[in-house]
Amino acid sequence: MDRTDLLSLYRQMLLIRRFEEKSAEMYALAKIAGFLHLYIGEEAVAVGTIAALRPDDYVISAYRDHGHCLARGSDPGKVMAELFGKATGLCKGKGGSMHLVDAEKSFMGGYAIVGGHLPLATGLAFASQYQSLDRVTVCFFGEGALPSGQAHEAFNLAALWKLPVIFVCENNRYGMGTPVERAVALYTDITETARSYGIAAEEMDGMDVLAVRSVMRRVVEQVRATGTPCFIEAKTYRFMGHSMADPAHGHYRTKEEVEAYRKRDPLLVLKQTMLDQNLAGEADFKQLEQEIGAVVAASIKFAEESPFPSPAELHQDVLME
Amino acid sequence: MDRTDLLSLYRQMLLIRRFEEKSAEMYALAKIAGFLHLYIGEEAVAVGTIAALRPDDYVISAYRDHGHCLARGSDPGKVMAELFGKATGLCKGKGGSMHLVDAEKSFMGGYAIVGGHLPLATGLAFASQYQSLDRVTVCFFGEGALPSGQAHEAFNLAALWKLPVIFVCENNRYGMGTPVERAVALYTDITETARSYGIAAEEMDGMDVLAVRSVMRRVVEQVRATGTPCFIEAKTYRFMGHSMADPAHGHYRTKEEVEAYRKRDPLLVLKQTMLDQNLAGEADFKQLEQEIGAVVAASIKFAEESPFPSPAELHQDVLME
Amino acid sequence: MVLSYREALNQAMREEMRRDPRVFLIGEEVAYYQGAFKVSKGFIEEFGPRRVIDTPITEAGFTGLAIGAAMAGLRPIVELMTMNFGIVALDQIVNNAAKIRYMSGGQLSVPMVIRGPGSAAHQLAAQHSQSLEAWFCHVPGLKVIVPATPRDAKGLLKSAIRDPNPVIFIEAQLLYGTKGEVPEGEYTIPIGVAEVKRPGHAVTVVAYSKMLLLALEAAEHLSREGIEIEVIDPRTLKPLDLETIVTSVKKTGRLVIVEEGWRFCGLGAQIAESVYATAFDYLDAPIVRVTGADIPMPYSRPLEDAAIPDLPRVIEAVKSLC
Amino acid sequence: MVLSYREALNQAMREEMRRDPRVFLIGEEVAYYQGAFKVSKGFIEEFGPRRVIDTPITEAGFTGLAIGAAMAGLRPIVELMTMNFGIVALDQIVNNAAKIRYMSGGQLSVPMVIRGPGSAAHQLAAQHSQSLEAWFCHVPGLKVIVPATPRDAKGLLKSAIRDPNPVIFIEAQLLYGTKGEVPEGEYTIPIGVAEVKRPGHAVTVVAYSKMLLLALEAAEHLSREGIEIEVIDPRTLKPLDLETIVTSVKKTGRLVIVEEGWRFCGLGAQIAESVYATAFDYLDAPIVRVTGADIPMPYSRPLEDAAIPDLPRVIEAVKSLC
Ligand SMILES: Cc1ncc(C[n+]2csc(CCOP(=O)(O)OP(=O)(O)O)c2C)c(N)n1
Ligand SMILES: Cc1ncc(C[n+]2csc(CCOP(=O)(O)OP(=O)(O)O)c2C)c(N)n1
Ligand SMILES: [Mg+2]
Ligand SMILES: [Mg+2]
Repeated sequence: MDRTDLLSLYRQMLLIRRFEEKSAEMYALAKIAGFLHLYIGEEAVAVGTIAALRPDDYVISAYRDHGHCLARGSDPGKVMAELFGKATGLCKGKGGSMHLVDAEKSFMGGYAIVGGHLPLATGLAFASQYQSLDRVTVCFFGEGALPSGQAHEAFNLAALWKLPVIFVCENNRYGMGTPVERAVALYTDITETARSYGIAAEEMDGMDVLAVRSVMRRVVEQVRATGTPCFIEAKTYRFMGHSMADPAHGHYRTKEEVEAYRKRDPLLVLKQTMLDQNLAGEADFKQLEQEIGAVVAASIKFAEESPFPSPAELHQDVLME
Repeated sequence: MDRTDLLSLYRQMLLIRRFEEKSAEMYALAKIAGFLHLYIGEEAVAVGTIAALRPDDYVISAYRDHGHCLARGSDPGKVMAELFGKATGLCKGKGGSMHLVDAEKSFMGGYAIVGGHLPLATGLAFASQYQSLDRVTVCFFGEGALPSGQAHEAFNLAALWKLPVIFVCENNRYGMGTPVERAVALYTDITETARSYGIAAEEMDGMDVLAVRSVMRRVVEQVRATGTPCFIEAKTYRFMGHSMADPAHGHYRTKEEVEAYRKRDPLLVLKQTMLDQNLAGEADFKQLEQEIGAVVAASIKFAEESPFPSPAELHQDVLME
Repeated sequence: MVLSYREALNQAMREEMRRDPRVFLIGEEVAYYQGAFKVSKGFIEEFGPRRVIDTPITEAGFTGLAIGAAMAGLRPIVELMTMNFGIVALDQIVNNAAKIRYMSGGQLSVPMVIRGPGSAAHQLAAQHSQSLEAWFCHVPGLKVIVPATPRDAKGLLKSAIRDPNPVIFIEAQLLYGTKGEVPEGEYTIPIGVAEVKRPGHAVTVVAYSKMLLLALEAAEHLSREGIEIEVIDPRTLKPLDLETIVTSVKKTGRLVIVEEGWRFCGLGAQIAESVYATAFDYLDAPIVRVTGADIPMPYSRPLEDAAIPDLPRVIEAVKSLC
Repeated sequence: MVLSYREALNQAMREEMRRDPRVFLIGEEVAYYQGAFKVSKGFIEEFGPRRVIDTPITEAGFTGLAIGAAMAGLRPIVELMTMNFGIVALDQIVNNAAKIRYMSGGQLSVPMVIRGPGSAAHQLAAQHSQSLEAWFCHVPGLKVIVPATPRDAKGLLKSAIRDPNPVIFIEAQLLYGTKGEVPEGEYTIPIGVAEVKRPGHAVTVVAYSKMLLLALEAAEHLSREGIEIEVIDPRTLKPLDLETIVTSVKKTGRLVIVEEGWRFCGLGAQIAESVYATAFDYLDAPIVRVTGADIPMPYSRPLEDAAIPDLPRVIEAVKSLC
């Protein structure tokens, strides 16, 4: 294991964590509004998965998309500005938290209709196949999307046409307040869903970024080589409420459950590994905290100081000339 | 095996066969218009399945619904009048071939959006559960509906809430001109679809009415007793084109294939069994032909002589007062 | 008594569920979560999981299920977490709920209510801020109700639940917390009857749902300037009570229609066309529409504000006719 | 040369697929079956299965796939076997195709065409006979084209395929066999430009798709009685070429709009409202709409006939204004 490598993974997860904690604060201050869904607790899935990708591979996500966008390398300032609804935001303030897009980073967007972006993912993969490019597409979605019809239509097309798409189901055990066992009939093994389409499927520990990356490296290589789809269930957990409108614990789960999962906090897990293996010391983490603190502070400053879009923007970007 | 019993099954299948042959003629004469999808070749599925039901069990189907409606015991005259668009039709001429409904016979309709009636079926079953009735619901649909999102949402709900519904997938190997292997990713075992929801599933020979009935008796009993859903793949074949607009063989399948399946014509299969077992002789079948011929002729006469709906009907039945 | 819009809806459903055992509530998070917007607060406790049913995120599936249940004699209330999600259930709503009675020649019927919040809240962005009433109104076989006040919400929801037809009942997230006087005891408000919310003679303003509050606010402002507008709330969009609107227009000779949805092919186009066709000779000037902008809703607050009708624009529209 | 509407569409797609390797055709039965209505006849032979793609019956899935492919730089043509099936793909069309450009602040775009037959054919009954153009027109971010003649069909389909935006292109089953003169060689027709199909001065009649043929037939009849109507085909419904319509109305002072779809919140309401707002003072009488009946389409022929605008009704509408 390589110190620089692991520190870099930690750094990415830390960025997401601190960025989102700050966005929650900004939400409380009404600098950010609308729906804000935090990814806190699930960072290892985005970071580990995206670390296994090439820059030209496509990534697409649902509305809980800050983590994927930041892991893809988007500028935190532009992301924060987007949450602030500023003209300098990734999407000029038009998309907001649920609809981050960074085309330059091949981050093809966050989408807010549950299940609705899985067909888009098959289309991105289809395009790679059509263009004879060996790009893969990674599609993140929650386990709550699993029963949705659009997800199934996408699975069937991906399998039928052997499209190079990896479906990463972030099973954080809840869709809003509904536990997976009250939403998904065969919740004990959701990978069966994919297998019923003949799609190779496996699960992974979504709290361990190294485990995630190692599974994903293998899977990405395989999908890139064979051009056939794959389904991964990432077992994870969200530490915060569903959105800012939802109290952190909610009545649908116990404090004990949340606390138990917090012991497997992906940041803690990686830190412990590094400490155990003497790859880093507390000073390193302190320094990272400072560094990331500065990045996040700068993103806030950038967002704060940026102008709102001008009224003339209202009718721009509806249609292309 | 009981002669009367088998003759009755034969009679029902023969009724569907001759009724539909006659409707094809009437279509050629422009007495019937729109889409007309014949069930010829698949009669054993409807007749065998419905023979296993109680009169108060719900039956619901897609647009290829004449067989199910007639097997449910609807008056052939009213069915034919519906195809003619007459006021005396089952639905006063408003529904037509694809939308037969006979509420008195618990035949809850034919529906023409592929996949769209599977959720309705779960609702009928839900009502039985809610009302603490031990009715079961049988839902017929083609294998072409299997990949549709609405079908999957229905499977999940049925399994999750343990609804007394039997999904009978009539796998006639084609959805219009598309063979199942180009539509369903895991076409080699479509019952896997149901199993991925934890739904008990099995296949049956859909060309043998006795086999169908015996499977369905067991399944219906089980669903009635346990209240949990079931999925049955009926392996069958349509002898005619997809609809009257489609030539009988089409370019998508060979004459040889059709001929091979015709050797397993459900009418032939049952007839042969009866002949082999000396349960009936040629004279019996001749007599049935005459009887059914008269029934079908009477249905045509009734349809012919019935009036078209009056213009005042146009705005009736949109809303209930 | 004074109730919030949310409480009024809660009472309406509660009373009807007590009254009729065939009525049940189904939707995402309606049971244990008490409703995404807490409209069904206390229901799971009172009625239990048989009649208050949480669903997976499969709107087509559970809306279709509810339609099937209605065909079998039950009286479902489907809560869509927001009306936006009606799009994925639209096949069920349009092809089944709205048509089954007709296609069956009157043999079957589909008594049900599909309800939930429509229109924009604050900065929910393009996929969560739609006003889709014009779509629903276009479809024969549906009734469409858009109450603006707690009183109307309660009375109309009770009527909708008792109605033997499929009814689309569109609320608004930003209305849930608003308060108003609601009659004590049992009452219903008939579907298809508009109400003059404020009498006047200068200009008729038709506005519904959230936009009614805007129109009433505008009326206050204008009144201070001596302009007395007549504010009409259709309350039901389909069937539309054209008579009440036309009666007013015959008096005022001028009409402003305020709607939050997209302008092109929006509800206001139909209301205007109907009024023109019925009262052409009474109109002193063309009808003025104040509508949402014809764009996907932007997230950014100043842009969102610019995309939705506001007080200055309503006032300006009225004044342009005076 | 004289081509059928079907052949014109076939040529348009064929020429564009030859011209631009990014263009592909996807839909149910478009390849080996040659299209449910044979519009893509010969395509699989010429372009092969990579570019002519049969799909399972999953409109949401493959429409979404096409949108994703467009986001990645391809130029899909999605054939919906009939526009009715667009309902199950509506979430993709409205929430993704129409909004992705805006939501991404212009970073992504969705150049694609979604085409297929709309409106009633003969006795296809309620679920297969819908005219949904008003719905599509309501949605910002979409263009909507409804050609009535082979020439327009070819020229506009080529423009649609080249357009960098999502375009809904609505054909009609009963038009596929109709014939007309089509220019030799390469040509396109600009989106958003109406055409006066027959000049006149008595009454302006706006009609599109199948209804245009009806209007032209009515014009012949009326001409024999000395009434010369001006028939305008908007060809594109969104963006609507209001100017051409208003210019005509300013001349004739009278307008009839013929549309096959449901009346309430139909396209004609918007066209009428726009004309009233722009040319109120030029109108000598209220605009008359001839529309489909507000009912699910009945199967029975006489009922179906009664539900769709026909020659007598169009003639009567014109005469009511003379
Ligand atoms: C079609 C649709 N229905 C309902 C919603 C409302 N909604 C937003 S997120 C959510 C829960 C999704 O849970 P899951 O897929 O597990 O993702 P998670 O939030 O856990 O990341 C719901 C019901 C929606 N956005 N889209
Ligand atoms: C949503 C939808 N898409 C397309 C169609 C057109 N269509 C009607 S039947 C059919 C084939 C269905 O095949 P299958 O389900 O196998 O039933 P079968 O006709 O073989 O009985 C198609 C594509 C439709 N009716 N609904
Ligand atoms: Mg989840
Ligand atoms: Mg089939």
